[in-house]
Amino acid sequence: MIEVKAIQKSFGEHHVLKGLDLTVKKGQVTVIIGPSGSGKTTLLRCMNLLEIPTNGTLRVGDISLTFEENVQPKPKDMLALRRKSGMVFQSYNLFPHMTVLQNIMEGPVIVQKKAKEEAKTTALQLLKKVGLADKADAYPDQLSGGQQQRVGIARAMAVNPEVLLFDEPTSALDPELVGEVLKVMKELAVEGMTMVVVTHEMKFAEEVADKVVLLDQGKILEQGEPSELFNHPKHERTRAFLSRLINPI
Amino acid sequence: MIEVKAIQKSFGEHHVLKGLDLTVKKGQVTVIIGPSGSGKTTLLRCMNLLEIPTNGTLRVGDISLTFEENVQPKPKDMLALRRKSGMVFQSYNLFPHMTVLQNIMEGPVIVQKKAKEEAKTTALQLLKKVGLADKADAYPDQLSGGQQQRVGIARAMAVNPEVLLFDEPTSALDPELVGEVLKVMKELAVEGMTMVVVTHEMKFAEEVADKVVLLDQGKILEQGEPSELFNHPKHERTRAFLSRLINPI
Amino acid sequence: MSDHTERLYHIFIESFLPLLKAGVAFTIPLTLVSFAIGLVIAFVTALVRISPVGPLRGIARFYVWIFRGTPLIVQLFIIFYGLPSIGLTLPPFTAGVIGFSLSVGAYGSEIIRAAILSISQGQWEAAYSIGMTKRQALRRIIVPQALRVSVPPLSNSFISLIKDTSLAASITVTEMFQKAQEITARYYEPMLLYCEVALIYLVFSTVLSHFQNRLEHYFDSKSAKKGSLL
Amino acid sequence: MSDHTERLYHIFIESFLPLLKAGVAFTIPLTLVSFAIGLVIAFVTALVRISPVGPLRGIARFYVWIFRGTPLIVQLFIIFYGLPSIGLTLPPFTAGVIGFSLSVGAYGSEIIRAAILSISQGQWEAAYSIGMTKRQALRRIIVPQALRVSVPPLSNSFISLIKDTSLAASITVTEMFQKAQEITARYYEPMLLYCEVALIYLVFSTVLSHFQNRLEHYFDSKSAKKGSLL
Amino acid sequence: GNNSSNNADKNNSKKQTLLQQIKDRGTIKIGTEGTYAPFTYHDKNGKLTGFDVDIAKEVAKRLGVKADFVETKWDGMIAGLDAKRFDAVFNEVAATPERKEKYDFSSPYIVSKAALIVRKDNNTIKNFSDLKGKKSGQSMTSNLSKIAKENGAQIVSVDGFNQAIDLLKSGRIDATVNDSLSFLDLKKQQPNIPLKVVAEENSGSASSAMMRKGNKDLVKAVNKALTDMKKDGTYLKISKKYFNEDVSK
Ligand SMILES: Nc1ncnc2c1ncn2[C@@H]1O[C@H](COP(=O)(O)OP(=O)(O)OP(=O)(O)O)[C@@H](O)[C@H]1O
Ligand SMILES: Nc1ncnc2c1ncn2[C@@H]1O[C@H](COP(=O)(O)OP(=O)(O)OP(=O)(O)O)[C@@H](O)[C@H]1O
Ligand SMILES: [Mg+2]
Ligand SMILES: [Mg+2]
Repeated sequence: MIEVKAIQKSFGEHHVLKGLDLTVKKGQVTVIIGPSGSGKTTLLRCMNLLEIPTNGTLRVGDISLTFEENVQPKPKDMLALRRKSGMVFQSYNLFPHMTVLQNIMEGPVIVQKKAKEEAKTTALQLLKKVGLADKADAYPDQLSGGQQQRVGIARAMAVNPEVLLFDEPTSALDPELVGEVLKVMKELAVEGMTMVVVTHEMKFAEEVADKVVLLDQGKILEQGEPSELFNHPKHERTRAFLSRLINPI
Repeated sequence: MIEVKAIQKSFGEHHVLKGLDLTVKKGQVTVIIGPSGSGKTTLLRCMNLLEIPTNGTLRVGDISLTFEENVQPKPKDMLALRRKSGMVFQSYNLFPHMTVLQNIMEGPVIVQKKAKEEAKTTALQLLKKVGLADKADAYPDQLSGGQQQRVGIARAMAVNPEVLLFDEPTSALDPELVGEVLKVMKELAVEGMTMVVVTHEMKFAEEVADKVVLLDQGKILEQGEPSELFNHPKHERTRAFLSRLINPI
Repeated sequence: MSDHTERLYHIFIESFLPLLKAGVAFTIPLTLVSFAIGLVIAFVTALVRISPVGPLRGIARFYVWIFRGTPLIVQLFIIFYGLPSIGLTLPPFTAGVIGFSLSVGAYGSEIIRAAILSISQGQWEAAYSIGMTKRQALRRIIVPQALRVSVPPLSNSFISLIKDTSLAASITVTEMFQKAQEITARYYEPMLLYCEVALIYLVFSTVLSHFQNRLEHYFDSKSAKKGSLL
Repeated sequence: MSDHTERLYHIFIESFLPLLKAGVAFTIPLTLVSFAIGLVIAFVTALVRISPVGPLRGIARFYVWIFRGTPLIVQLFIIFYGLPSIGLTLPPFTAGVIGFSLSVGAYGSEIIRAAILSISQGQWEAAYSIGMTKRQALRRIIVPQALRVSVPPLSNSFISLIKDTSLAASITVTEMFQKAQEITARYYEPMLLYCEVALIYLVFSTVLSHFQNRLEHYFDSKSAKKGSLL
Repeated sequence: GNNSSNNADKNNSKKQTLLQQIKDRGTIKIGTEGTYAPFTYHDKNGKLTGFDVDIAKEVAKRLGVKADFVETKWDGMIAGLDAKRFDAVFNEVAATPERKEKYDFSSPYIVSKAALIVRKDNNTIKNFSDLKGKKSGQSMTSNLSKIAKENGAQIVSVDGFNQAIDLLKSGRIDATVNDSLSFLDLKKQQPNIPLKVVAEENSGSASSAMMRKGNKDLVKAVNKALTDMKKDGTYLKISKKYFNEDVSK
């Protein structure tokens, strides 16, 4: 589904991703963990071309692009690649001037030029799926964080992406609202959605992930099945990071 | 140290705190937990008079104030009561136009009219205590969230409050940065600081709290020692809440 | 003294209708048309200034620099008296509309540019992430939000414009202020006429500010209500 | 034609110094002094308008309403020619400063008020939580941040003011624009003189905008640098 | 320094006539536009000069005082007279019946001819009667517009002489009925200007000094000064200086 090959990304002098290879298989859930600043967000954004990699090759579905330093890829190619994936943001980023329903219909209607009626039907189905059928006409600011994030997921799914990317989708949420979002994500996984998730919810990783990837300083330090990685980490740094996460004080 | 008696608080029609009694003893750490919207923040803000209770009596140290509906307490009394406590905010709320050192010196110099030199010495000691001696001249935006929150704690302590109030001090932080803040808070507790902490960090509550209070719908549902409350909750709702927190999916 | 008062009273009454007429026939249309066109110019200029096309951006910057930096009356003068020398003779009202629109466009573009830049990066990213092009993101997501932000400063400009249209007198548009001066020239009572005309301006701006409030409420009703901030 | 060009050239050169002199002697001091005082008025008015004292707030609102709603020239007229009738005869420059300051105060108060309201509630709470009074919170925490926010819109006002000072001609101050008209009356070359004076205004506003940028950078250097937003 | 004497003015206004006040303070304050050549304008060195200015100076001399000129725009000139900021206005003001309701006027000190000015290439307008249906630029503040109106012209309202000339040059109007003396001065400045006078009318207007009502002695004194200077040839000298002819009739 996704193939990241030798991807590098620099911000000016700052070398953030230092040549990364990653394969995400269709229908699988990949969880990315790692210390703050290790490049998790940058990697995810590169997959959706919100950041343009400095070097390397990226394939999503049947579209592939190769990046070179100082060469701006064609907007058309970027758009095509980006449309293969959907993104769910840490801070939801819903459109505040639109109702929940309008938020979800925006992609199908404006980008995919679907008929309004059709888009509405799909949108309502998605809303039902994330448990918010009754909130179609609310504005984002009238919703709790957990509800907003579920709308965010529905919006991302509305354009039928082949893969969904999540950047710490629950970290801005009240602890009790985390559950409702993770539940929706788990259901998507069960239904066979391909997903890449940056998260620190270890329970979710353990139960749902097919693969856990530990990023450190712009490189993949270790990857594997969750049970393996959590219980038998190969690197000392993996162990240290995990223990800090599980036992903060 | 703090005595909250029959405190009520309404926002317009919305009755948020419905007659609360709470006693916080000197040198003790009280942790408040409860579902979102149950009134935890409101209770804490009432203790610091950022919200004025609608009814009831509040005593902090040797100052006591009684509130009545539609009677605005005297600003002087409010100020005196407020100065007994310090507040640490979820979103840090550092002053962005001042350096770390200036943030901490602001209270002593402007409010308490201390000499600048004296205030500076104390501020530097506090910075050392929270492990940020080298960041004195940085601006808040140049710090990580965990560092900002530690500055927030130092700022609150700089005015020598008799009690420190924390409103979810770590919930805006990256999971890995939570530890550094909790560590500072634990040290304060060990040194005998009186603290009231709204948090969902169960590990912290278990290890550090003298008392855990569970708020639900503007009332205290249950309170007691952490081991007792966590392991033998009296109410079904306490149990449900705790399990949702510990096992989100 | 009572004679004098009576004279003033008569002049006031006699001039009220002509003034109001001039206001309704010239001041208001000039203001509304110029502001509407000016907004479009402001908008396009703002977009050009945040676009990646270097030369266009340079032109837009130059335009804003010139039109903010020089007096409006000079701009009107050049448009009305200067352009005929290159063969372009515009009617007074048209020349006025062009001058005022360009001025509103220059000041307004700064306001709109700031408003667009104030919309969080996250909104752009969300728009891109559902596959929008830059143009779609601007049109559907960024601009509608930016407009809300720019209502108060733009209405400051608007209220200024109502009064600035009096400069049109120098290009032979007999708007309200010019009318007041004509009447003054007959009776030699400038203070009275000025106060009278000020009163009418005050009514105009009050009515128009009222629409501003309505507009703000309209936008606000389309999203969250903010709590009191103090 | 070449004769004509030469004539224009001569007039241009000859009038440059007198224009510049009038600019430096009247336009610039009038602008700077009025703006400085206007800022103070704007500031106080903004504070009153967000204060809980009802009657004062009403007065402030009334003031803003009147001074935004009526033409500046009428305000100047009343101050200079109207006040003598109640025994207050002000010198021209003083009257000008008062009129312009009050106008800047009215528009500016709206800007500053919006800026103060834009500072997050959390900053007030943090200030209160370390024991500050409302006054201390305003002075030390809120206002310094609000000032930064209001630099761009205030500088819009400032640039407008430079040119608005030409209205002072009606109250016997021979500022730059009036000087240009004097020279025009001698040579009958309005277009040339207007362009010349526009050029000088342009230089003034460019120099003064430069200070605005410096000011913004100064404020920005006191806190975080924001990344590019597009 | 046009205000240094205001206090004296106020203190004495009850007891003394204006003429006495003027004599006491030693200056007569005169309002004038300073932008209307050759009547009131600035010479090469920036000094205020012109026919009206010289007449006013001579009048002052004969009153035994100094002339203190205050320059302002036309509207300010009138308001200034009302506000007692000036004692008299010398600015080519015609004593119309409406104005006489409010002000006192001296006897006329200049009679100007009305000139019909058109572009050089215009051969259709040869006489005032040819104005019928043509666009004529007229200042509403002058009574020359009456002549144009009476001859059936379509009036375009202008600010003053200069603007009328601009409009004429740029072909926006067909003609202007204006002061023949102003046109002479214009011709002197711009000998090549493509405009010509096709007709003159002797019934041109007379201009007088304008003063506040109720100061009979001042009007009398001014009139006497005017009569005297006509008698002793001073007037003719001034008249010749600016117009090379006697403009008193
Ligand atoms: N737009 C940018 N310009 C410059 N540097 C950037 C930019 N975005 C990210 N960086 C830098 O790249 C590094 C990696 O950032 P990234 O956000 O990918 O980390 P992360 O692993 O997601 O961290 P976190 O857990 O805090 O979200 C950081 O040092 C960050 O400062
Ligand atoms: N200023 C206010 N005006 C009106 N309602 C308010 C205000 N502040 C809080 N509330 C309401 O009071 C209730 C309790 O809010 P509070 O913030 O105290 O809850 P909380 O327990 O801190 O929740 P959370 O865990 O989400 O922080 C909520 O229903 C909230 O909407
Ligand atoms: Mg990240
Ligand atoms: Mg809370």
